[in-house]
Formats: sequence, C-alpha cells, structure tokens
Amino acid sequence: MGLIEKSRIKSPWILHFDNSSCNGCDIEILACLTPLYDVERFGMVNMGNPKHADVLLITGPVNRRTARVLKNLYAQVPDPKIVIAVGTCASSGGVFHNCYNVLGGVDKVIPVDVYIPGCAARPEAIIDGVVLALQKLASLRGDKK
Amino acid sequence: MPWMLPTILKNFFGGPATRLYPAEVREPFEHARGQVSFNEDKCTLCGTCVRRCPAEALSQDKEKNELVFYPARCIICEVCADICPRKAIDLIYKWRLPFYTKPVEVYKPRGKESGKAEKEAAATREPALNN
Amino acid sequence: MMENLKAITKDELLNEGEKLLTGGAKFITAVCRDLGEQLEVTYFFSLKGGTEMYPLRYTVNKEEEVPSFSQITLATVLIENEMKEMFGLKVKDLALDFGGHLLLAQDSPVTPLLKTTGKTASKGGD
Amino acid sequence: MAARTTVPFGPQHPVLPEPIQLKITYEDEKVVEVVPAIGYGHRGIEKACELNEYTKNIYLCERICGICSYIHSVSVVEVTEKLWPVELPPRVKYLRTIWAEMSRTHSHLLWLGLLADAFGFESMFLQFWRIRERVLDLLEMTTGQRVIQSVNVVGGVRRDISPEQKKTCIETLNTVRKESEALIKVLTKDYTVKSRTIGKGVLTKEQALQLGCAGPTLRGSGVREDARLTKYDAYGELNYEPVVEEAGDSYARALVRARELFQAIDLQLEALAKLPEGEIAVRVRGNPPANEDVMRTEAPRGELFYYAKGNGTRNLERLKVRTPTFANIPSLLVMLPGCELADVPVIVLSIDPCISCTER
Repeated sequence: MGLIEKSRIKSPWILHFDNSSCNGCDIEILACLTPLYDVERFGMVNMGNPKHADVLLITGPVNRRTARVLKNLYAQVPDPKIVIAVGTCASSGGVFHNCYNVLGGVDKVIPVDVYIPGCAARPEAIIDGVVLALQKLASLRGDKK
Repeated sequence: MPWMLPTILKNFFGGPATRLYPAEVREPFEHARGQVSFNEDKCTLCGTCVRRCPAEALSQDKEKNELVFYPARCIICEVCADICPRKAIDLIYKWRLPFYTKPVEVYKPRGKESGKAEKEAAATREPALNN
Repeated sequence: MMENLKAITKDELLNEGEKLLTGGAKFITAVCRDLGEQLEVTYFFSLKGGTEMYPLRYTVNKEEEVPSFSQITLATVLIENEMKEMFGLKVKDLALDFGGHLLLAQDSPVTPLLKTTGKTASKGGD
Repeated sequence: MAARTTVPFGPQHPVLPEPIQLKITYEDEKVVEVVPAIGYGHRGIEKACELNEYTKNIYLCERICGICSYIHSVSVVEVTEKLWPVELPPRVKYLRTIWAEMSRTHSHLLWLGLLADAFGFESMFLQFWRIRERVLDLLEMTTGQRVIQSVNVVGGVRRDISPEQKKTCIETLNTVRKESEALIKVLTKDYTVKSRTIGKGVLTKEQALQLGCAGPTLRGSGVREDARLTKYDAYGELNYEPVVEEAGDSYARALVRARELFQAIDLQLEALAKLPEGEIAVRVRGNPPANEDVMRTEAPRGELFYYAKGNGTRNLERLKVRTPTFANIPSLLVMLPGCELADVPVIVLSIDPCISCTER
C-alpha cells in the first residue's frame, strides 16, 4: 500500500449531501463536527466540493428532483469512493414509503456501501458507520494491489 | 473579540469537552429508544404491530408462522412496543450498528402454543386492551 | 377558530380580502380541498395579534378561472402557485408564476392532491 | 450603466445545510432582483397523510422537519384532538409546553451558531453547539430520543418526567442559561457582529404585515404577534409576553431569538415548578368525526398552521400544513434587493430558513 493511499484512509474527506431529508440526520452530522463528538480527531473534514471528497454521506430519501443531482455528484467523486446512507430514510425510504414524490432509498439511484440505521441516526452511530466504511475502503485497495 | 476572553480562558484551563466516542462509550439513558427486540415466546402473530407500523417495517405470514422485520425501514417510534397486547416487543436502549447489506430478520412466534394453556387459565381475567 | 367563517363568491375575494388587510389583518394561508366536481378554497386571515381568525371561503367548478390575490399582496404568491399545481386550480394573473413546477419535478405526478389521482401514488420503500 | 449578472445561490451552498436556490441578479455588487426556486425537498407528505390512518400521521408529520419536530407533532395531535374534541389532563398540557420550549431552546442555539458561522465566527458556532448538546441530552433523558421525540399520541403523551429527572432538568437549564449568557454578551457587544448585521436586510413593520411574515421575522420588525397568545397548552397559565424588537434588521432578528432563548428557559423552569400531578393520557375512542378545525402553534421559526378535516373514517379528509418559512420566503424578495453580494448569506439566514418544512 502506497503512502498516499494509506494517508487517504487515515484522513477521509467527507461530502455531505441532503436529498430531501427532514434535517434530523443533517444536524446530527453537523453535531458530529462540533466539540462533543469532534470527528476531526479521525482526520475527517467536511468538504463542499465533490471532487475533493472520498466519502459521500447522504441523508434523506431520494425524490424526483434530487435523483439527477445525486447521480451528478456521484459521478464527480473520484474513485475509489464510498457511499454511506445515513438514517432510515436514506436506507429505504422509511416513513415516506407512500409519498408520491419519493423514489425510495439512495440505493435506488446509486450503489450504497454502508447503511446507518436510526431515525435520526445518532452521532455515535454515524462515527461507527464511517469507521466501517473505512474498513471497506482499505479492503478495496487491498484487492486492487 | 475581548468579550470572548472569559470563554477562551475557561476552555483553556478546563478539561476537554469531547466525548472520546469509540474509546469511551457513554451509556445512553435508561429509557432511550435504541432498537426493537422481539420475544418469540410471547408473540401470537396477532398482526396488530404490522397494521399499526407507520413505516411498514413489519410483515407477517400466517401460513408459514413468520413475523418478518426489516431493520432498515424501522424508524424506532415505539408504536409496536406500545400497542403489543402481549408485550412481546421491547425497546432496548443500545443503538443498532451500521451494516453493509440490509438485514431481514425472520421470527417464528411460539406464543400461540404456550399462550393457549395460559389463556385457558386466565379466561376469567380481563381481556387485553387493544386500541 | 372557524367561527368567523364567511362564505363568498370568487369575485368578492379581492374586495373582501383587501378590506381585511386595510383593517390591519395579516394573511396566513389558503387551503384548497377537493369536493369531487368542485374545489373549495379557504383564505385565512388573522387579526389582533393573531388571536382572531377570519376565514373567507368560496367554491368553484374545476374548470373555472379564479382571481389571484397576489395582485394585492405578494404573501399569497407561493400558496397560490401550490394550489395551482397540486389541485389544478386555474389561478389567473399570478404575480410570480412558476408554471406548475414550484414543488413538483418534471416527472412527478400531475395534480397529486386530487382524490382521483390519489390511490395510484408511487410506492417508495425498498 | 453597470452590467447585470444572474448568479444562482444554491441549491448546494456552504452556508445552507439544505437545498434552496435563489436566482439573484446583480448590478456590479448590488442585488437588484431575486427569484426563489424551491422544490428540492418536496416529498408529498400532505397526500400521504390522507392515505394513512390518523394515528400514523403523527410520526409522518414529525418528520416534516427534524429541528422543530416536536412542535409539528404537538400541532398534528392537537388539531386531531380538536375534531372530537378531547379534554386533556393538565399534566399533559404542561409536559407538552416543557418539551416544546426545550426544542425551542435547542433550535435557537442551533440558529445562533449557524449565524455565527455565516459571518465567519467559527469558534462561536462551536461554542453554541456545545451548549446545545446539553439540551439534547435533556430531551433524550425525558423523551427517549435526541432529535425526533415521538412522545405525543392522540389524547396524551407517552413519557412522564419523574422527580429525579425534574431535578436534573432544572440544574442543566440553569447551566445552559449561565453559559449562553456569556456567549450572547459577545453577540450583542462585539464590533464584528454588529458591523455584519446592523442595517442589513431591513423589513419595516408595514412590509412585514403586508407580506404575512411569521415568528421572529415579524417580531423583529416591531409587531406584537405570537401564536402563544392564543393560550394553547399551558401558555395561558404561564407568565408569558412576546419578545418584540423595533429595528427590523438582521441584528434585531438575532436579538429576538437571543431573548427568546432565555425566555424559553424561564418558561421551562416555571412550568416545571408548576407541573401538576395527574394522568398523562386519556383514552380516545372511535375515529375522528366529520368536523374541521385549525391549530396554530408557535414553532421556533414562527407560527405553524395546521388545518384538518375529518370524515368519520380512520383517514383524515384533508390535512394542510403551513410552515413558518413558507410565509417568510416572500420577505426575502423585499429584503435582498439593494444589499451587497457578501451580505446575502447573512440575510437569507436571518429568517432562519427551514427548507424541508417549506416543501413538505
């Protein structure tokens, strides 16, 4: 494993995208960045630019207008990338299952690597999920070599 | 900026505010809603929880005697635990861990067999509340 | 809070509403409801610091054009656009017309809140 | 004649965690025209509420917004209760008031943090969010969840506040007050804060009324209007007077929220002290009758309006939600023209936009 790849796993950069969620999971992701949980301890930095990101954190169910935006964003994140669906709605549509403008979970549009359950997902669970995703990222690189 | 000084000094000399999560796990509160757990021994597959679940996270198959639970759909609203007439559903405070693929949990309720004898014994007792 | 409900016709709306606004009322929102052949539209105004409520209600056939209150105040422009796309209510002279795509995307169902289009709504979930 | 440029602000913008697009036309650095484009968060909750049984609506409506979710659940429960009508035990009213004010406390702390972030004061953002975690802990201790509480049912509440929890609540609220006082002092006295907010995005009293604004946006312009004056829940029995500021600019709106923060803590302490004994739920039988009614509650962002009509079956005939941001968006069309490019984020944030509420 090269130095660059190793350091990428040690310091994953995150892109947060809000589909059409209720804000519950979004503020929990923001809460992860604030002093009490402070994910910057792990080198995670929240990025506004998809081309800088390694990990895509997605909240909320996919609706008909954001599906296109989501596909765009996914195409822009450089390989190898990890997609994390945060919260029940992002995993399967959850309570919005019979809303007409909702397509369902994120996996209807793009492949998802890790699902974080919970409504809203607790900050601890989000940290757990990102750690799990990084294990997958490390193993992906191992296969490549 | 001078008005910020007391806070800055306090933070400088005080301990860290951060909860060092994976190293030190803070236990959630006693009645926190973490995840749903089923008791196969008590469940009679009456279907109340399946009908009342707002997220359709539960389904049942009476012929195969199966109660199916989809954790990825559950919104942890506690409705099923509240309305279960046999108190077969409980909420435990620990949150559910993330997963790579969506799990499907199948339960084989045995409440009917064990419940029958008990029911006959308690036939004179007040019937279970069910709204 | 529905005790002050006043039934009007669609042409009286602008006059009655303006009278309330000049008396110091504030526009709250409008509610549309599907009655089958007809649509029922209720405009809610509040008065006296929000403690009193004055609803104005009219009923129209689905094909009829109705006047827009947004000519008088911009406050109603979003809700009238919403009624237009959700119920197919034919509002004319909107101050800011989103052309039926304020909330709905290009491939969303058309007029989703009508009772007839209801049951076929898409099924999300996994 | 200066050149005109149209720039889209959003839907992904670092200041806004949520998707809203404003198409802004500039003349050099000055904004001349704004057209909002929303719809990125539309799910179709009103329709789903008609398809669902009325008991399921509570959990759906709570998820209209994750920040003011408690007020949403209070509104949908109480508008349904009004259809029968159901007479609530006094303890339920007090408990709902306490939790509603608790969620207002955490929402205002969140907003003050976001405002600090919008004008580049990041350490204050982090400090506000640190205090906010204490309130979330209280919510988790008493209701079982940090963000989406799900404690209301038609006819009552599902959790109670025990005497030990009451003691912890009072202690924590006093700490929250002490810690926020230190930070609010910075907000009100600091030169940088003042220079970024005073005189920015002025909305006069007449304009605010004409545009039908709600909540702190309206009260920041000197209008004494608040849905809590309709004395729903326990507000009739508590010592309550709306916070009003006269200036009508972003600074006044920040001051309204800062003062409401302390007021919310006072209301909680008062309600906790007066908390009566008794039942926490009454049994409601049958389906909602074919009546119609409206419920107006004061969410952290402003007045929340629910209209419900039953038809005697398990499903409601119609449920309409008017959220505060939906009423406040027209005010942006008046406030933004004339301001400078760099002030746009602060002014947009000053109405406390909540897009998932707006689009439902």
